[in-house]
Amino acid sequence: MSSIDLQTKEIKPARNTFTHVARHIGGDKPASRYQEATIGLQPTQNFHYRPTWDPAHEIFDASRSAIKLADWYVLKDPRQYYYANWTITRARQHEAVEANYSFVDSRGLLSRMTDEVRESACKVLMPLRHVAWAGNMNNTYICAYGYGTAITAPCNFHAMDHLGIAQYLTRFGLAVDDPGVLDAGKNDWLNDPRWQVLRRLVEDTLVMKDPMEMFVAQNLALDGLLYPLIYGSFVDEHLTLKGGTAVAMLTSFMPEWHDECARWVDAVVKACAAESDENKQLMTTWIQAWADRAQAALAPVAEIALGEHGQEALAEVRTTFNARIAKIGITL
Amino acid sequence: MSVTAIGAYTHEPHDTADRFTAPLLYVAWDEHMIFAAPAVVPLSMHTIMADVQSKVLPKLYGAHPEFERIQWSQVQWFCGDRMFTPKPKGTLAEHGFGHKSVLRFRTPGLEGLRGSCG
Amino acid sequence: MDKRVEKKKLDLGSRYLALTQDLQWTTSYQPMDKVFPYARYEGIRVHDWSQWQDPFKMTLDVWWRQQSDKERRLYAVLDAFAQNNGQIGVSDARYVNAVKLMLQVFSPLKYALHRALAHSARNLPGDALRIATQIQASEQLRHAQQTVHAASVYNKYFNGMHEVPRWYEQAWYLAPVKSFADDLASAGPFELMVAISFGFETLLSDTLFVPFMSAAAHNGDLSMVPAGFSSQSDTTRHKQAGITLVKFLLQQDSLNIATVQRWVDKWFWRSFRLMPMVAMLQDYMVPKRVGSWKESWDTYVEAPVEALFAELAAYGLKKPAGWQAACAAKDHLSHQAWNAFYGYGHALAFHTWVPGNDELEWLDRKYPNSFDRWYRPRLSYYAQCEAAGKRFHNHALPMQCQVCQQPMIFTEPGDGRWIAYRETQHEDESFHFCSDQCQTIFANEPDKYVQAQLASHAILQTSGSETTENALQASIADLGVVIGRDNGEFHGSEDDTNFTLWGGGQDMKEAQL
Amino acid sequence: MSNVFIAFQANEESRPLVDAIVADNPEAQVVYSPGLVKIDAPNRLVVKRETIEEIIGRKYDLQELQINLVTLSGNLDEDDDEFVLSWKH
Repeated sequence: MSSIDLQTKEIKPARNTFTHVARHIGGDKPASRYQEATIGLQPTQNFHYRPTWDPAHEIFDASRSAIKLADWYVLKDPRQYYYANWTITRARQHEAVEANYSFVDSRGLLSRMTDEVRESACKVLMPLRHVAWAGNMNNTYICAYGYGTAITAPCNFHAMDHLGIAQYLTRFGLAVDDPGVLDAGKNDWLNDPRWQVLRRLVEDTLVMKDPMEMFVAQNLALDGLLYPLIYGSFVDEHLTLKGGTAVAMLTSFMPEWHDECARWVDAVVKACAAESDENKQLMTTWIQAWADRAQAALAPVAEIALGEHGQEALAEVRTTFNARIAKIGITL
Repeated sequence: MSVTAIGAYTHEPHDTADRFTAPLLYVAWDEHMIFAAPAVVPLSMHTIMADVQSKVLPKLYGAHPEFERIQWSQVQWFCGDRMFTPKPKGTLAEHGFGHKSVLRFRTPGLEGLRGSCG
Repeated sequence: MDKRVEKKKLDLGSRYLALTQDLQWTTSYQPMDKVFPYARYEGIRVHDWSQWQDPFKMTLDVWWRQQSDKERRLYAVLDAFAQNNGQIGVSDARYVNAVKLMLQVFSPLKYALHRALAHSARNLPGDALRIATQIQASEQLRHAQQTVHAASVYNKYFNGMHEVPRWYEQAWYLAPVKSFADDLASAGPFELMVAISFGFETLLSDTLFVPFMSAAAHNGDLSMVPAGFSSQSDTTRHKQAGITLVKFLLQQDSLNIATVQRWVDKWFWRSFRLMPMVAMLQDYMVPKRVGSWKESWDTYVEAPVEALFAELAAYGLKKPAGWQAACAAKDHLSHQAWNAFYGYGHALAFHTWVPGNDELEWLDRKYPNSFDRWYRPRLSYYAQCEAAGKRFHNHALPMQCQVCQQPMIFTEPGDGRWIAYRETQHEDESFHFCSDQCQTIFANEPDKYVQAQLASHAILQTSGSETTENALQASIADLGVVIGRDNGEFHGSEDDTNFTLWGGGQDMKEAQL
Repeated sequence: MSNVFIAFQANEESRPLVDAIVADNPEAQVVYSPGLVKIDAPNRLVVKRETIEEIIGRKYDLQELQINLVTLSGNLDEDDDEFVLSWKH
């Protein structure tokens, strides 16, 4: 045998992926990092102790939700996020935000904005810091008490995203005004009657128990109406026309983020509904109820933002939302 | 003390005697830790000590090179911490054993591989 | 007011406060007690949440930037490792068993921490702490996932890694880890913060992620090492959070002191009872040695913990109740663990072996007080049996501690002769423990620990048989572990022969020449 | 008197950090092991932004040091200019 033969040693893999992953993806074939980092990560049985905070359930317990799925790993994230690619995506988006801040700064765009635009932007955006905070709380809740890593991991990322948004809004406020603007926003959130319907809704979501209903209420119904209304109708259309391009630039993360996440949210709802008529019925009821409530809660906010055109804009947003739901296969 | 919990927090133990085909006896040969931990064996408490010595222990420890050198008359027996003198015809129950008791025996002069308790 | 003045950049501290505080409000449409339903039942009193701040002052923009920077580097290394068949570049295929343990133990453990922290991160009623906890929860998921990714390439070529979730849930020898994780997850939001950030991460996590990782680097593992170091940089923040949290709780109300002390006692010991595996990783499972477990303990546990508690004394906190016993165990821990795992080698999902002669000499040098006296004779005996073609197996079902669920392999503190037995009668039932500390933990919360599903007992309940001879091995086989391929003796195993066939370890050997 | 310590991954990026720490902390002891560089100092150790900037010849944000940080012991106090580890007893 020549020495060259000795060099060519065949290094053959014994398997392409983990057995539990192979079971889910239809056989032993190369699996993605998303699949290997997600499927089967959460333990499902043999829990030693009942939670002291919820002795009626196991630590991880699918019965915390009324949604029933034979396999909770059908709730795939089309973005295929695991921590690394999620955080890399967000860092890239953050670089864009920084670039926008630099641009706005270097061109003096903020100082060219009228007081009216600045005040209007703050009036609408500052109370939303608190809405984003609740989104953070609620998605952390789903991460803690939801079932299966396929839903709980992206909810963790989504919670952090909401916190990022709360901090972006804070930074925006500090960039365009003095720190008192944060207090003013909080004061409106707590006391201005026009924010109270929304605050009531938000506080009601904070005490919900079913993690999947919370997913629908927060991520689909509320955010699904709020983001298009605020960052579409108000910031991108209304403020931009009035010379508030800087506001759009400094909040560009939010609409981009919402578009991205909507695909995931829809996939989750669709997969739940596809499993059974019972699930579909539940989803339909939840979406209907929470979207109606969210729309009603956003009505006075739309008025703060868009004045007399507020209701029209909100109605348009709702029509688009209903079309989105129809695409999932749910008729309201 | 009781568990600090948000509501009532009491649970059945998982290993009461009724859940096994026979009560559980823990068995250990002191100073012989190639058998790293005491063994769990389901064993009727009516088993007599002579059978424990001649049937149960050889199965568990017969592989040890010192086992055949044991002088059974010299062996010290313990039920938990309590030393006792076994009656060959006496049952485990009669010697105070019950579900989840520990039976230990010590063999003076035999202290494991090269005296290492191995 | 003129809003057009140029704004000065906020300093780090002010920026952190502005971005972190005051997002929360006192709810009025729903009572605060419903929004934070778990804030009170543990009896912790907090009067002013603003007194707690993240020592690293982390905000999300900075976090995303930093973490993505770490991840880009890490995954570039993992990609390169996979592309270049890095798995055959490790020192020796025995090393891969360390990767198996990392995957079997630490990925699930980190995952459990992730979910448990999410529970705290939703329920702690202070903004700053909750945010730091959320970041921590997220990073624990990072660590769980990157451990899987780092092991992924090894899994393709080596056995003992292919079905970890089932093994973690049910394998008898992983029960101490699962019971630890379940204990955490069933605790309230305050206790589990003290448990994770302080008990586990502050007091003990360095031993695994610093000296062991350094040893792994020495063995050519360019996959797990960057993941380990990278994750420990996150943990450094968690540790600081843990220390400041404990101080904060102690300062907020003197009535908290007794509770925090009890948690510190409990979770130090619970964490310490995970250390046998870490200890044997370092002393037995890395073929090329850097330092011993005992040295790691001295450098990364004993010295910093003594320093830390000298400071905490002013806050009314004493060293954990098990501190002396834990320090006394440093001469014995790794040897007792490897001795047990070697004996139960037919019922694991990794390989075991008797160290080579030069390794035995190394162990003797590192453990002059204990190795030759107690442990070398056992290893020599195993080697002798093996040479005679009759590898030693311990077929017995092990008696386990009711609390930590470790097999009862531990001797009395500082001694190598007598196995420690502790027993408690509770409601006419006997319960057994490996140590004073586990017995105390039980005494404090018996209704929690009577629930434990001890693996040896569960095996007897399901098999229902009176013969226990092969029960332990059968229980592992039921979980998809292939007997002899995934476990048993390393020498002559498929891992061993493949590695040799692939020319594995050559680079290392050449480098040494 | 107890030691504080800080450890970094041993790589090119850590080198100026280690140099800066040694320059600013005369009592610091540097210990190298595979993949790792650990620096011990009695009671207190300071990392100064200015010193690092002098060494690398560019602006430096102290939060960057977390990229290669592996572990530390001691209480941390951080602002824009200094990253200080200390024991207070």
